[in-house]
Amino acid sequence: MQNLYIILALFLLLNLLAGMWRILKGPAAADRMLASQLFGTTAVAILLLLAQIESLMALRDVALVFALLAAITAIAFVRRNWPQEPDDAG
Amino acid sequence: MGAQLIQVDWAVVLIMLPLSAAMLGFLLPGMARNIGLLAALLILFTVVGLGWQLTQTGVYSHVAGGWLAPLGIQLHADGFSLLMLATSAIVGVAVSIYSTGYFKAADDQRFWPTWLLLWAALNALFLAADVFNLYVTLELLGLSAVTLASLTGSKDSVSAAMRYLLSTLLGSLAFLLGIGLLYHQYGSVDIAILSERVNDSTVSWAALGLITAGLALKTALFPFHFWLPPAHASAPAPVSALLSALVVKASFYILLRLWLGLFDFQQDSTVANMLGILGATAVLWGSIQALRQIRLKMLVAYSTVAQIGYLFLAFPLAQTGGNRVWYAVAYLMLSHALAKAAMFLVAGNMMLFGGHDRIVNLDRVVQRLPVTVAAFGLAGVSIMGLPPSGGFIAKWLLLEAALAQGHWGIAGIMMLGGILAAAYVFKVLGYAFIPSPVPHQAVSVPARMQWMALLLATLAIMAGFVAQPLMQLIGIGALFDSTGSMP
Amino acid sequence: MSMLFFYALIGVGLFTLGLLALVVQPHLLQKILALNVMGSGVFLLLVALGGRSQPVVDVVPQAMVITGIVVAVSATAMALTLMLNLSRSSPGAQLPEDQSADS
Amino acid sequence: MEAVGLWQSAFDLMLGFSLFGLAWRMLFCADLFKSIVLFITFGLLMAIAWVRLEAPDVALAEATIGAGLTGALLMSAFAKLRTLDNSLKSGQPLLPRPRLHVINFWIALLFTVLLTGGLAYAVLSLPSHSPGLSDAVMSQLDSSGVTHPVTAVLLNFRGYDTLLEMAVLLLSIQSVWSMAGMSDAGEVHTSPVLNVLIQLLSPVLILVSAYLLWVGAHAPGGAFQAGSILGAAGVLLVLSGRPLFNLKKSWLIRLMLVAGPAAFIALATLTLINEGQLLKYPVANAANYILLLETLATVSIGTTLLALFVGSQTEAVQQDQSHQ
Repeated sequence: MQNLYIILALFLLLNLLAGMWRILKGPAAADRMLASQLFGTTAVAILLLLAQIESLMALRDVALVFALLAAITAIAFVRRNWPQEPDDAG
Repeated sequence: MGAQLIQVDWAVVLIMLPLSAAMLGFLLPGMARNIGLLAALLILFTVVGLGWQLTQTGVYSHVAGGWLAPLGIQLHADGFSLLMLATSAIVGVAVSIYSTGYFKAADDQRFWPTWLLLWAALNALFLAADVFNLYVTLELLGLSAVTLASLTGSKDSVSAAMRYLLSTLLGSLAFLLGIGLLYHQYGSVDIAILSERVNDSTVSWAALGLITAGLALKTALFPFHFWLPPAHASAPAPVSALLSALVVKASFYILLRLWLGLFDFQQDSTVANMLGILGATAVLWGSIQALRQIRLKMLVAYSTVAQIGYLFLAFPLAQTGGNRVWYAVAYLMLSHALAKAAMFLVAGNMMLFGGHDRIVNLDRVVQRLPVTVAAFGLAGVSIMGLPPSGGFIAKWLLLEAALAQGHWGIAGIMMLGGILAAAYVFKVLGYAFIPSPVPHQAVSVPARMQWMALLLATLAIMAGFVAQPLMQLIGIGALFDSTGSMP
Repeated sequence: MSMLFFYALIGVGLFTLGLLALVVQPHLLQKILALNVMGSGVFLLLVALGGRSQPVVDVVPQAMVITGIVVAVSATAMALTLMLNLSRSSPGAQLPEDQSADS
Repeated sequence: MEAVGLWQSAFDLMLGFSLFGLAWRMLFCADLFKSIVLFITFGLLMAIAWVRLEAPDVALAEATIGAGLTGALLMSAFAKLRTLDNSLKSGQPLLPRPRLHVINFWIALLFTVLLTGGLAYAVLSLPSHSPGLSDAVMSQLDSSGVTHPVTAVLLNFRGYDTLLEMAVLLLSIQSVWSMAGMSDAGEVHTSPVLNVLIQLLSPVLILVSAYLLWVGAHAPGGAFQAGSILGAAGVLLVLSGRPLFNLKKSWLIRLMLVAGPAAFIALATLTLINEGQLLKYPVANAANYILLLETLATVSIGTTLLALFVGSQTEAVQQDQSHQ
């Protein structure tokens, strides 16, 4: 079981790195932002897996905080960067 | 009564007092000035109390939280701490009174809480006996200094403050990495415990390099001085006085304490010689740049770069010169703080008076601001190192050590630095006497601003007359006498 | 066990990489990011090496790092404020590269 | 078990190299917006690294402050910067090339490589096993008033450091207020989706903050983490365009900003008088004192982070430049 969890975590980490390509590539700011949001979700999953592996339940709190705060940068982005630049993708 | 007063934890009060005053000033912006002035006087009184306590009972130490090191944090006060605390208190009170004339009431809430936090950081730093605690005080000190430096809001001051902020943060990070390595090798952040455990190892050398580089950046040792002249010159005059007199000294104080306490495993090393060479370069470079300046405040700021160089000349001399050299350094820190603060206050007066600080256009200020010009002259005597000033005693001791050891190069540099200092001081005084082609409309300068400058300058001279008792006070705890062991 | 040293070395790498960026990159926002990366490097080294005290991890470095993270966010907020002030008076958010002493 | 160790090593190696690679791409790319997004991702990976290093408290702090609030701060500052500087359009190579001469760049690079080598050598010379202060912490944990060692260090064993830390926080807001003026909070837009999201999210955040504060006595959590989540809740409200009252003028806000440091100083003075040592709690009351300190510190940290966010992006105060 332990083995499975860690392999899964590794797979998710790989996934995350593959998503990095979107951040580096863009082209629009929104693409980059969305990719980083996806990372937030992946990170939550990784944390939950690590919580199982290390049987440390406190890590679930970390995952919870992650899930809640992933929104803040996205909202900061939408609020501060989005409206002023409607045709950003061009 | 006396028996009870000797028990009072004056040192702890020195930290709590400015902190509480800063918070009160933050809460009640309208009363910030009065709270600050009251706190300043109380701090001076408390330092006297601590000094009396130290002379009666010797070194003071306090176990914060009741947890002995290495688990807890300890506070420690010896003669060297006392000297720095007293210097800060004297300069602090004078600058506080001066600033009531300088700042308008609207600026009070921006100046006072920050200045009181800076004061708390200084006091906490001089009392710290724990390297991580030193890191926290360094951050508090650096960030408050940057805030004060940006206070005018002009373009120059904002860019200077930005550069200052980046430099001070870089310095702190290097320092933190250094103490992190020390902790992981020796298992403590307490200076006394570390001094017993530190030996000649790779980690010690790495820590020595990181800590020395970080603190040299914060002290503005050549070639890390690039941030200092613009930051000190574009800040409001009372702030410039604080930065040059106290803030750069604080990081040098840490360097000296750690050098004597932790890094004595390399007494005859090339590191000391290298610091000496950088110091010598700073003396020459700073003095020449000072001479070339058009603006008075830039001149005074470059003079600080040069005077910091003198402090580092002591490192090669101390290898065989023994404790006298460190006493000279302590004395130089005191006299330079007083004289340099006086000079910046003078610059502030002249700027207020004429609306500019271009040296060639000073236009007979000597007749119109006699007290201010007298203060500049007296401070200049101490900066040049002429008798009977405090600067003379310090530089004489250093020169004596250099000659006794046959360090002709250092002796020569010191003489040359003195001559250059005389040149830039007299350049200012010369233009103060002659009328300028561009007359300026004069604004009256409040008397307390003039007298505070004169007070500090006079104290810088007076420091030369009380060498014996002062040396005894600095000697409490014998930090300099038994090199290599921290009490 | 050796993984702790690996993380510590990554910490060293982040510290020096940040230092390089701080020196060579002209834009202030990049300099601020560089300082944050340097800080992360130091913190990583501190905490990683605290793991060498098995079976119980040494938590003192962790407490220090939490302190450090708070200092870092305070300093970042200050630096961003200064940067915005600076770019109001002169566009580009850079330090005047050639500081002439007589300005 | 062997296989688990192997896979874990693979995970660690990949995480470590990703951190370095991310930092490299972040610091040496020509698009500031990309840098900021990479920084947020970097914070995410750092938090996972803290978990791997058995430092869940640091992971919590990183997730809230490092990645969350710093990310929001950077994002807002970037938006502001773009309104000031037309050349900063996202997606274009917009930065001036490094001004350094090519030779200087290579000198800097060489110096960096040498420094890295030296530091790495020093790190590798450290003993592979070292108790640090873990024994001292564990042996005194019983008399600290809490059972979670990180909280014991922060609030009791090294409480004096934390006192000064609170002073740093107070200084930061004093500093931002003195450098930039503080008008009312940002622009007011309304967006139905966002508003619903924020209405749902804010109470949850406040609840989680209280939970982390409470749990800090015996598990990862505590004032810094709880406070930063509280701050994040405030930032969300500001971003949603809530008409927050004028922060700088409000006496209540100032009181909340000062509450944490003031509690520390008051308790330090009290213990100095009663026990003879600053912040030395009597063992019987230590738990209560720590809870009190942490609660007030949480309020102050949350308010400070919120005020920093709002304050760092408002217009500079009108200043006269006559006498500098």
